[in-house]
Amino acid sequence: MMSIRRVISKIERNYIINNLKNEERIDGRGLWDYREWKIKHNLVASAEGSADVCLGDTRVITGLKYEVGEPFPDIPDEGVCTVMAELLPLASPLFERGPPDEQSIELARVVDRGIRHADCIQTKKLCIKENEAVYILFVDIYVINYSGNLIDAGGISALTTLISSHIPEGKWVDDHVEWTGGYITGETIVKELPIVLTFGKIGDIIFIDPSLPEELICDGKISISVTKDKVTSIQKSGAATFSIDDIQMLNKKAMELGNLLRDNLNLWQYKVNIE
Amino acid sequence: MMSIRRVISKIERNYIINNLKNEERIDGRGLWDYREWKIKHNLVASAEGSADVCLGDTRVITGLKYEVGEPFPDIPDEGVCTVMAELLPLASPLFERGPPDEQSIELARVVDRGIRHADCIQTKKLCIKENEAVYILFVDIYVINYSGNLIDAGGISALTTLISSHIPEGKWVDDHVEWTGGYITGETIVKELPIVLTFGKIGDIIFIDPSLPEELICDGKISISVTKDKVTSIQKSGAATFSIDDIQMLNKKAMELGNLLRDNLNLWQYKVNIE
Amino acid sequence: MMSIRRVISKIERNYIINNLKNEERIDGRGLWDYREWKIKHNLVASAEGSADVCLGDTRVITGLKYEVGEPFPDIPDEGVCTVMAELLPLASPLFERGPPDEQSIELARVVDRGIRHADCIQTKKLCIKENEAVYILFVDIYVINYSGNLIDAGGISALTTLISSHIPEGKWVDDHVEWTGGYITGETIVKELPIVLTFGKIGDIIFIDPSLPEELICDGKISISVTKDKVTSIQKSGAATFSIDDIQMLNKKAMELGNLLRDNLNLWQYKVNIE
Amino acid sequence: MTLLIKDEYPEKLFREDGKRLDGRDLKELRPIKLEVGILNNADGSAYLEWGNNKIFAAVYGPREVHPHHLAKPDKGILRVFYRMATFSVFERKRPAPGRREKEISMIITDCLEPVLFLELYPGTSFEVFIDVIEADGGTRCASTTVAALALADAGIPMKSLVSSVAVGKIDGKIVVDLSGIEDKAGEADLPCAITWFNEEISLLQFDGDMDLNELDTFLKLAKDALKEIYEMQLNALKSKYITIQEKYNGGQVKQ
Amino acid sequence: MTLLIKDEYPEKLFREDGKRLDGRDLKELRPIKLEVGILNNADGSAYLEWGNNKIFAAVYGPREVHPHHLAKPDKGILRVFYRMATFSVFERKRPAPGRREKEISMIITDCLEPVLFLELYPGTSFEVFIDVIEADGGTRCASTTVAALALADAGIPMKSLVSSVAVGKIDGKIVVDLSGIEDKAGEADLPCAITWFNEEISLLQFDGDMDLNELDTFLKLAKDALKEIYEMQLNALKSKYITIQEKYNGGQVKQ
Amino acid sequence: MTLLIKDEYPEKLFREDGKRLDGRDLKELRPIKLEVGILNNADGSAYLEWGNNKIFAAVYGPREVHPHHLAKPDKGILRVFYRMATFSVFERKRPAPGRREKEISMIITDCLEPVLFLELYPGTSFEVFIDVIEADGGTRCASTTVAALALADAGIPMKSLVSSVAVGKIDGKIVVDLSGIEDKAGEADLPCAITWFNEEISLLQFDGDMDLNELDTFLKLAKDALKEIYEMQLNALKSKYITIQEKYNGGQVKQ
Repeated sequence: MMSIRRVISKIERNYIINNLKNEERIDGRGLWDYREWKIKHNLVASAEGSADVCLGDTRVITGLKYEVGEPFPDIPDEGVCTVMAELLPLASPLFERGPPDEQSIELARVVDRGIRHADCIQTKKLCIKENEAVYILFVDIYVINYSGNLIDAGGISALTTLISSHIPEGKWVDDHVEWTGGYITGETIVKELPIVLTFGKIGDIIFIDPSLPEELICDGKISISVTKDKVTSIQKSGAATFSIDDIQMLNKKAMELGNLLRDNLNLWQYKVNIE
Repeated sequence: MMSIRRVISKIERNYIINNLKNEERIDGRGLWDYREWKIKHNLVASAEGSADVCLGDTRVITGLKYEVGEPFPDIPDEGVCTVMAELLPLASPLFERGPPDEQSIELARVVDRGIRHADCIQTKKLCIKENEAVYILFVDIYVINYSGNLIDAGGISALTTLISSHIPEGKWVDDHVEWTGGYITGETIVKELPIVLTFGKIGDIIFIDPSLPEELICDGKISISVTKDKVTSIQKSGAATFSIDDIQMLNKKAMELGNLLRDNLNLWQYKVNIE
Repeated sequence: MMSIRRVISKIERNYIINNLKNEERIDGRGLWDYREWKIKHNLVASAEGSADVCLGDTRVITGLKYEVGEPFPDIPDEGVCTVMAELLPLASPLFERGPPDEQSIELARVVDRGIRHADCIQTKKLCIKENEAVYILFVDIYVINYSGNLIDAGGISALTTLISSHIPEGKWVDDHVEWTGGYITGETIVKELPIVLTFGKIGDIIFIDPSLPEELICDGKISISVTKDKVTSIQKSGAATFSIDDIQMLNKKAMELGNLLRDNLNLWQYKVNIE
Repeated sequence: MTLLIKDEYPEKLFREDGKRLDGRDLKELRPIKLEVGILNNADGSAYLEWGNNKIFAAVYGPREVHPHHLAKPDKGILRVFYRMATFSVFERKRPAPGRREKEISMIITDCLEPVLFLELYPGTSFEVFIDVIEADGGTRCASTTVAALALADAGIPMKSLVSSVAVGKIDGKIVVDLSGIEDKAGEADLPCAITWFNEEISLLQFDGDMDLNELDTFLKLAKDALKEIYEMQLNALKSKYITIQEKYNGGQVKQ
Repeated sequence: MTLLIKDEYPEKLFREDGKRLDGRDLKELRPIKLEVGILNNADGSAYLEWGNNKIFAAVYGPREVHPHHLAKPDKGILRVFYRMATFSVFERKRPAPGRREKEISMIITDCLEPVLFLELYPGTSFEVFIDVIEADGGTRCASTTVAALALADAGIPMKSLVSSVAVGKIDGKIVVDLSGIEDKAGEADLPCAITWFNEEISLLQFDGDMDLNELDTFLKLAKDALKEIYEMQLNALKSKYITIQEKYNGGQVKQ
Repeated sequence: MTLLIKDEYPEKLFREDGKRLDGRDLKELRPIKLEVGILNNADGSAYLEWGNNKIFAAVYGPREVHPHHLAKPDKGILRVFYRMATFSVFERKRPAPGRREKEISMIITDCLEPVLFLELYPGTSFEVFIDVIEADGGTRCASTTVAALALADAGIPMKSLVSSVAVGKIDGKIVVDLSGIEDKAGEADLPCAITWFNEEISLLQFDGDMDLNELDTFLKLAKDALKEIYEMQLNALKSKYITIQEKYNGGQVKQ
């Protein structure tokens, strides 16, 4: 285990940077390579959808719960999906107990926005009866082990959870909801598969999927969510700045690598069939 | 006043332990003797039931309030009773201001469970109209002076409060509650009288009703709630361990001493008669 | 800028006190003079009433929002008006972030009570339908720059906000509120114009409208709300004591100076006309 | 025992014989019972019953300040924590302390501070905990009165005691010591407190609608009532010392 | 996959063949899977599946105490933080830790502390984080069992392991290791834990309605089940060391 | 004065003459008014009106860090607290700061930090308080712009100013500086900020649905608008110094 308690030493820092200058990473990856992905789905029986996602040593478990509630008045025929994230203190000595801090808020928001603006969730399919009853989905992300790049792991985790979801189907009878015995599954709920990709910047060098030591010394990051042919969300964080050329290059890179990752992970394999 | 601000000194500690080895207590009691009980009932006119209970220098005031609310869907014909406890900073320099800490949560929970599982409160009598309206009782315990063994004092205090209770009687008319002008009293609400008895353990010695200095040095405690012939609740706390033989002995002891205390205190005398 | 970070020095303190003994203030005012008032109204388009009030360097911005809700059961035909105050950390190095502290609670309460007990707000005009729907007004006071005497500035600010208010008019149709397209304005809502006046006491000397250095060294304050011929609220704060004669004198002074200020400020000019 | 089911107020606050609903005359105080030294963990304590008000007060100090940053290098600080039990009022109060409790705590702090010599205790705090078990009008006055006794019981040097009472107007008449019902159904309420060392007012609040003459009358009436309360406080302190004295003699029997 | 839409309980908890609903005999444990050392940031960690319970435990320590004032000059402190994921139960749990989670944290602390030598670590803390990903009856026992493994994995000196299980009564029969449904629909539940160094009970809770004989039977049954669990814990620790050993040999290949 | 009773959006965001609803051309900014040095307690301050946005910013620092444990031994820290008044939006905002406010605070912190020399101020903090009195689309950009001015007004060494604006797409057309209505009813929104010392992007957020070419156009448009804003910021700073200069000369009249 690499100690993440001490401040990364100057020597280590220089080692990382020198490697990057040669377009190499300390774990042997190239600048545009992800660490290994491992995905398990539907592992939590009490959730209506779940995923256990590892990206290298980063591990995130996500579950979905639902409630039936009244729709917002301005979108009377659409359900709602909210994303919450918690950085469990179990996952790293860097995480503290207590109410959600900036880092967990950022994780939840970036994942949420990646999903929300990408025509990913068919919110109209989450309507039971206009003006009366819609599904409210809670996608809750728990970080189990922290080893850098929570956002990309969280994004895949949330998406897998939604794809694996299976929510009891309700219909509106008289003035209340009755259960049909059937299920609404991820196949119905999810349309687009937006991928969020995070790039780190150290000095002038930009690279994908920062590992923990890279993340601890990087000047800033940028997360870009992409569908097949569109960028749906961008979020810069940290004290780095990016030239406009860099941003254009990264948008292109995100699209390219996003399509590659979408193909490789083949997330639709995690949908659940209920007879 | 015994100073409870300083850590109990080694000398004092040894004095307590040496006495216990001779089956004596520093206040002259035997191992299985309670301190003196003093009970006043129905002292708070703004409460629908109240008790002021002293156990030695420990003093606890409890009051009952009620609301009318909807029943839980899975028990549509039963009312609800909740227990809250607050360790007032006025009661001891050991108590701090702020939200309920572990000790007050434990006090409330142990008293609550003692009552809940003993067929003590006739929750069906707290139903005004099935599915529509039930009484919600709040039994709120305030510690006024802390001198050890809050749980047993809290238990008797809660029980006396319930016995002394007098709640306006409602009936269901059309679609709302109307007051009949009568009262539902403790006689109707309370059936069994469960007694909670707390034993301390210091080294190998076990004794009932720890006084403050005993409580401060004891390795652990065990609280046992009993009705006439049944054990209804057990809670071990603190870092002591108990042999299975000890536990069997204590269950028996609790039953025996519980019956004795129930007879001596004669709590039914505190019921309220309203014409 | 006078530094309010350091404790006011002995020398400065003596300077202030010696001036006061000669019935003079360090800023050249007499004992019973206010600093200059500047008032802007209706500056916030998102609010249904607003005011930007300066009293010397003290600056307070207040806005009004409304909701429609159910009336309290004991006043089924009256609306509700609540006052909140926040001392923004931007306004002074003396203000800390976090939940409302004692000073902001006091500001809100004193302003609120000044309004509430003076027949100022015509709460019956805030009723849309008895037992069903009333307006709930939120008068929220933000301190933008703190230079002493927030209460008087807050009072004028709240009053100007109410006078400038314009709330969509609702009527009860069948079982819900419909908007008529008209507005209820301050002219309808506000009747009396209560003025709150705050006096500081340093040693034996009493004076109106403490500036910041005076407020920081004063022993105590007294705030008196007055209508044309009545005292409607008094609040003493701080560790000063006042003789009964002082209080009688101050009540008279408040009435006198309150009438003067009411005339000078001519707050009705800030009402809003909507065709 | 009378139990109101709704928190309703009577239409009239005077009986046909001109007395108040609880049988009192205009200037008559409710029955007051004071005890000092009743809690043995505190450095000082007192208990009060005033009409149906039932209030405990305890004092701890001088002691270390928590949290530290509140400590002042040049003087001690006084902190008052006024709390009401959930069952002390008609509608169950929420357990967490509310704004009203914080405000009253501050007012009582301001009222008691003038009688203490805080400059003698730099870096420390005195904490006064006031717990209202039953509330029936005038709790802030009753709390101030009982807290002053608890401070005295703690042996803390004081310039004088503090006494407190409310005067008010009900059905157009000025009365002393409003009960809970009178407070809620009346027109005006003026709680005040006096620091006896200088005979000045150290707590003053008023909500109502009063002209200057009426307010003058209020203050005069208040002063008379405050004197009565002061006597009771002194008696409570004396009887404690008499009790102690008796106990002490009891220890030295038959010399 | 079965999904209950309402959180309903069956009327009978035994099948016609006398087995429990999940096919178990009266004294049969649910399947248990234990792994140690699965989280690489923690000083020690373990993962457990017990029936449908899925629980992670991680240990950090000895380390500095935050906040400082909790530190004790004469001994280390043990802090346990038991938390449930929002989706670990049928009705979504609110994200913030509730009273129940705090209570269970305290109970597990009391249960584990006897096996540690805290007096050797003055001024420091051991923190045990327990996160329940899925809950299915007996989470406090399962949590205790997995937390003890995480402590052992951290290499912290211990007097012995701790094992925990619940015994209960359902449909009038005494059974071992209540499942979630049995816990909710049954009559009584007695979670307990044993510290093996002295073979004494270090966690004991009970809610139900039991006479003395029945309780004795409970405790005897519990002891047998605890022995089974202890074996599994020892095996989990052994297989980790076997794995490490293999890895190490792997590093020294073909010498 | 127009008052919407519901927070409704128009169907079309362009007028028949091709102008935007508020009469602007595609690339036209709303009216912007900037003032510096308007709050005399702060070390630096600025006020902005941008369309209907009304925002105050104040800077305190370098000063001691509260709470202490946030201080860093090797550099100063920048803390930004973005808050909205309850009445700044159509539906009354709850008084306590929400998640959105915390998130925007963090984003502005990240955006401003690159222009500061924090390594020169170890152990201290700069605190920027941003209070939105009225919000009308683009508050994070407007807040960044006004906060940069407040930092400059405080005389804190900076590598350059920071300017910020949003570009977006409404009814299929790319426009500069979205108003509140355009933001809510439009298709895409890209707030960004530039640090002029290196002409790089220090704030970038985007939500929408855009192909790569469109995004390039966005960024180009943004850069032009940012230049305009930069000029206004420089003028605001100049006019303050002109004012000071005039005041100073005023003190030395007729030499």
